[in-house]
Amino acid sequence: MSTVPFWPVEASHYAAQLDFLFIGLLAITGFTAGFVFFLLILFAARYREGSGVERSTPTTKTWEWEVAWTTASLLVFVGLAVWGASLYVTLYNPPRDSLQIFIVGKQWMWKAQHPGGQREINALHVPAGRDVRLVMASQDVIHSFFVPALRVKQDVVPGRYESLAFRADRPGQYRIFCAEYCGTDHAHMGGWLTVMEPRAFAGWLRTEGGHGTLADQGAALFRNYGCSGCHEPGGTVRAPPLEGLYGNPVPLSDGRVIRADDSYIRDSILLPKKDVAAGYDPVMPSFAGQLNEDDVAKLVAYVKSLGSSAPAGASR
Amino acid sequence: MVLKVWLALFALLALTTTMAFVQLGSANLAIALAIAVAKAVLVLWFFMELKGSAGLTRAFAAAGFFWLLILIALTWADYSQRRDVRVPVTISSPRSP
Amino acid sequence: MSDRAASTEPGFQFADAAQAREVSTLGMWAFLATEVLFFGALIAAYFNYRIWYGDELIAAAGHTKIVLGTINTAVLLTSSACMAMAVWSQESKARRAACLWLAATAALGLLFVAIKSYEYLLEYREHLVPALDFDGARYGGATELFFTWYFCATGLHALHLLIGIGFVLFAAIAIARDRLPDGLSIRILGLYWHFVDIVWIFLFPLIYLAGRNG
Amino acid sequence: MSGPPPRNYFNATVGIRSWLLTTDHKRIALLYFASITFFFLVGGFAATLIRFELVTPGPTFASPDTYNRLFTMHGVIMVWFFLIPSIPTTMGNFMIPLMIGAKDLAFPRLNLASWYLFIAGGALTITSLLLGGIDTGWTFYEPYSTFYATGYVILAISGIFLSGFSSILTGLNFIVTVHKLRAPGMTWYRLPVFVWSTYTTSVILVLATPVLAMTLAMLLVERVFHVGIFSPALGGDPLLFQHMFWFYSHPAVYIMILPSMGLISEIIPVFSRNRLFGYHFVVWASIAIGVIGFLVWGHHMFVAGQALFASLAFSFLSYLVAVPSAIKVFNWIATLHNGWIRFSAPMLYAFGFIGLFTIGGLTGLFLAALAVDVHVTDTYFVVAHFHFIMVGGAVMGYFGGLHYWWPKISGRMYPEYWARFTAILAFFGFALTFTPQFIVGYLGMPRRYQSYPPEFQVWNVLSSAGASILAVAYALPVFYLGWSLLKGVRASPNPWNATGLEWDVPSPPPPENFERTPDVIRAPYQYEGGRALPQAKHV
Repeated sequence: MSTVPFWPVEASHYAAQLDFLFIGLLAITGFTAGFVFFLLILFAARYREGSGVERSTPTTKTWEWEVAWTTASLLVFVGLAVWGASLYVTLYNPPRDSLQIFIVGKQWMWKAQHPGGQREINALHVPAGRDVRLVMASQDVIHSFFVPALRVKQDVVPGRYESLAFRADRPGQYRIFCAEYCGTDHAHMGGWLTVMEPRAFAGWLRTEGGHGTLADQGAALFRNYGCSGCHEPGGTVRAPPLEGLYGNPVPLSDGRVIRADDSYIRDSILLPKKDVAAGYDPVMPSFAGQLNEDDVAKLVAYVKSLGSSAPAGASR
Repeated sequence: MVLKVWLALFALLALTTTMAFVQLGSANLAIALAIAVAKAVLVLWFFMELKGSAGLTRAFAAAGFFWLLILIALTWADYSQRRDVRVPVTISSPRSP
Repeated sequence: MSDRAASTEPGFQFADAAQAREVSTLGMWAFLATEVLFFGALIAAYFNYRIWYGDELIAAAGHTKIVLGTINTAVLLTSSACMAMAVWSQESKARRAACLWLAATAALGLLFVAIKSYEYLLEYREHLVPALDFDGARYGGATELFFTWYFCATGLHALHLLIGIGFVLFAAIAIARDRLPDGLSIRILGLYWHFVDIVWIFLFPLIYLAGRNG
Repeated sequence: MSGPPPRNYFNATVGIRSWLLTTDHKRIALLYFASITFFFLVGGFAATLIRFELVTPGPTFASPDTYNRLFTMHGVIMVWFFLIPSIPTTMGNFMIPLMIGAKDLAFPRLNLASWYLFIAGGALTITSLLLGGIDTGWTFYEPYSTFYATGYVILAISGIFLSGFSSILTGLNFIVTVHKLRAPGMTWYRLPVFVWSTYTTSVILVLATPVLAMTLAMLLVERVFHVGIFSPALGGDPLLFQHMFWFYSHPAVYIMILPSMGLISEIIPVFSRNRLFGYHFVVWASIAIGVIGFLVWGHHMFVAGQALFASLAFSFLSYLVAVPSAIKVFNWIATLHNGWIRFSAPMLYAFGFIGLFTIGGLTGLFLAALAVDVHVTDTYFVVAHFHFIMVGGAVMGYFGGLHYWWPKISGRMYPEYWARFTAILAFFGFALTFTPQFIVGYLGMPRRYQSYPPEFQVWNVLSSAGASILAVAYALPVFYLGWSLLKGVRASPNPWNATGLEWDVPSPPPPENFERTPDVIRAPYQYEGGRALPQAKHV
């Protein structure tokens, strides 16, 4: 850190693409600004009051000039808009098989939960060269997960899941910031993103994975919150079976058919009366307020672990 | 003239209330709003005398509604196309001020 | 209190009375444009939540009293007609008629507020008032959201109505004592009153009619 | 020039009552001028404290909470109590009637009411500042400002609510005045560009401020009753607050910059003795900025979780709104061609404006590109961008206009060399303050950070050094303009030999402005070979 940083470090291929766009913008705007300043100084010097330069009569019809510089700036701007948007869209549809990590933003800390059950506070370990999808929720105010080295940022609005996809290519340690003002220690709500070689990452997972996978913790919650009372075969109340639910289409009582992704499962836990499965009456109580964000994530992982193939009967 | 407009407004009120009880799904809102716009135009045109006013006054009257449409249209562009999920927050916000 | 030569009593900057009338009308219309956007922001919020919570909002609106709402709309439309008559009779120098029509307008306005407060009382008994004792378990989040919006919108509208009634009564008394010089201020007051009626014309379907086709 | 001073709006009547109950647009302009100067100094003082705190990575003298209250107060006071009212209420109030040949504004009493609302709003906000300030940021984002923020948020919000109504009344006054009270012969295309841009600003004021009023009212309801239409606990959407807030706040930044653009279009023709290049294009560019300015607010919410479709639409529209600004800059430059340029203080401020505003506008193109915005939003890159436009543009324009019309307002000439020195000092002080912020912004330093990683310290120290120079450059005018009130050379009616109607009346002008309503015969800025052709026919 002895040298003064002038340009942010590039930790991913996306960062390099973005820097290329930034330099393109810099070149275009630099040229325009340079041209404007050059003319300003030239005219100021040439036509200053004392100079004897011959002044031709000012033109009254100016619309050729106007049309010229209007269309020129319009075309350049449209080009820049398309270029910026095309890069932005790649952020929006992450590949399906990306590693999913649940991040919970709470006033002045980031809590991360890996599928294997590993937990981290204000830190995040990810494998290099692999697509990662952060599914983020906030428990109080709006925060924003920001990694300058990856050039990505996503606000985390309470009441909703926000997802952020990236692929870190260069192993190393990069800073994490909270970019949306969230109160007194907004400046201290950050940490380090450690990008590791896949082998080293697997080793780290083993050393950290003390308390069982997310799915196992979900299974424990599934029982002691009484979900198994209805949802397991032979339950007291008729409730839709959860085996083979994840990823498959679910017919709903009002005729719609939606795919059971993790948002649907989270929806059904917290807002059961919203999308009731066809053929069942809406008797399930809502767990909003009893379960916090981490428990819901575990239950979602557990339901996913029940397999998305044909219903396998007994759960693991 | 005022009496005729008043009767027209009452007719529209009766129409919109009866139409509300007809099950037409999403069309109900559209019809109700169309009738509301009709009633508003009646009031604007006759009671507020836009009928006899200069073009400038009509422009002032239209400006407010047009800018409201900008706000509604562009927020619609966001809300109708938002894909991800919205659920009540897991822990309800604390009641402290 | 003006601090200039004798020729500068209020309204000196106008060339003639016609210009003064045009300027006041334009000024009122510009103010009404701000009011359109003031209430419009709430109506835009309603549309956005209607996109998200379509059926829940309809279910929530089911709790509103459509009978009282329809009567109230009729009352307000009639009061608008009375105001139009008042402006017309004041223009044609029928002073007594104008005074009576203004009194009728104010009476109908007060009737509207009375019905509205009775409606609030009913909703209070059903525990539908969010800040006081909203029965969250029975109604759920979206209903509380709808009723928060409902009380903000109708409360603000009622406030505007009360201000309007105040001015109408003041104008009626002024005409009765023959202190009102010309019909200008009655016409301006009429514009404001009709605007408050238009706001209710748009609030009525969003609040009451939405609840019927859930 | 000895003998008793001629009768003017200063000495027509004397005494506090004549000032506090005045309906003369010139006196109300001075009342506003005094109040916004006070707010400018308070906001500026908060800014110097912020820059002083950021000299070291860790806490320098302020705790995180104090720092949060400092930048909130800097934002709130500068936006609502200086930048938005600054040019329309002072130079607009004073000059619009003079430039269109009217005796006064359409609603003089409403104008005074607007000032009292402004003072009431200011008093409420200053009280909330004295009682400890608020730590929500000037944007009052939803869940934090209603459920988690400590401090007198309700007081501050009510203050801004009142100042919003004050700007509605001012805007309303200007619109009706420009429509109805123009002197005979003053057609729309003979209106000076400053009247056009203040007119467009008033249209934005009138159409955008009500939405802010409603948004703040909903915030108040939510903070008082703990239940509101934005609260996530009820399933409400904090982004709805951002939508309605930015629907006002982006047009608000055009409220801040458009009058300054009008001033630059006034100053450049006068000091280059040349016709304004493409008058019609400059006028329609102002109107285009005013209208398209209402369609772009979504670019503040690209990373907030807005729908992809909406973000694409807002990004494209944001690029469209940059085109009229580009047209204006090109036209100003073209006006210099074939002119006789004098480098007096207003012209130096105008050059400073063109330089800094061009950089500010062009960096806006970076922020409108979706992918770049994801990286740089909420960092110091954004802070540098909007300061380049608001401080580099609006404030430089404000000082330029102030010096340009100072002889007309005060009847005295300002000391020329002091003013030129200040203009140059302000330009370089500004550049040193905010250029490093672009660099540290792209490096990823988030905004509103009281303590930052040590590697960013170099740039922050440079920025703080620049800030101290800027503070001096803003303090100097207070002294030498004050001095000029007492000892300045008495100003002639037309010291710059300009063409506007306002230069046909003595300076300072009499209370009723014109003895006889002027008869306008020609468009503004008519300079033939350097000689000014006045707009109105002289009897």
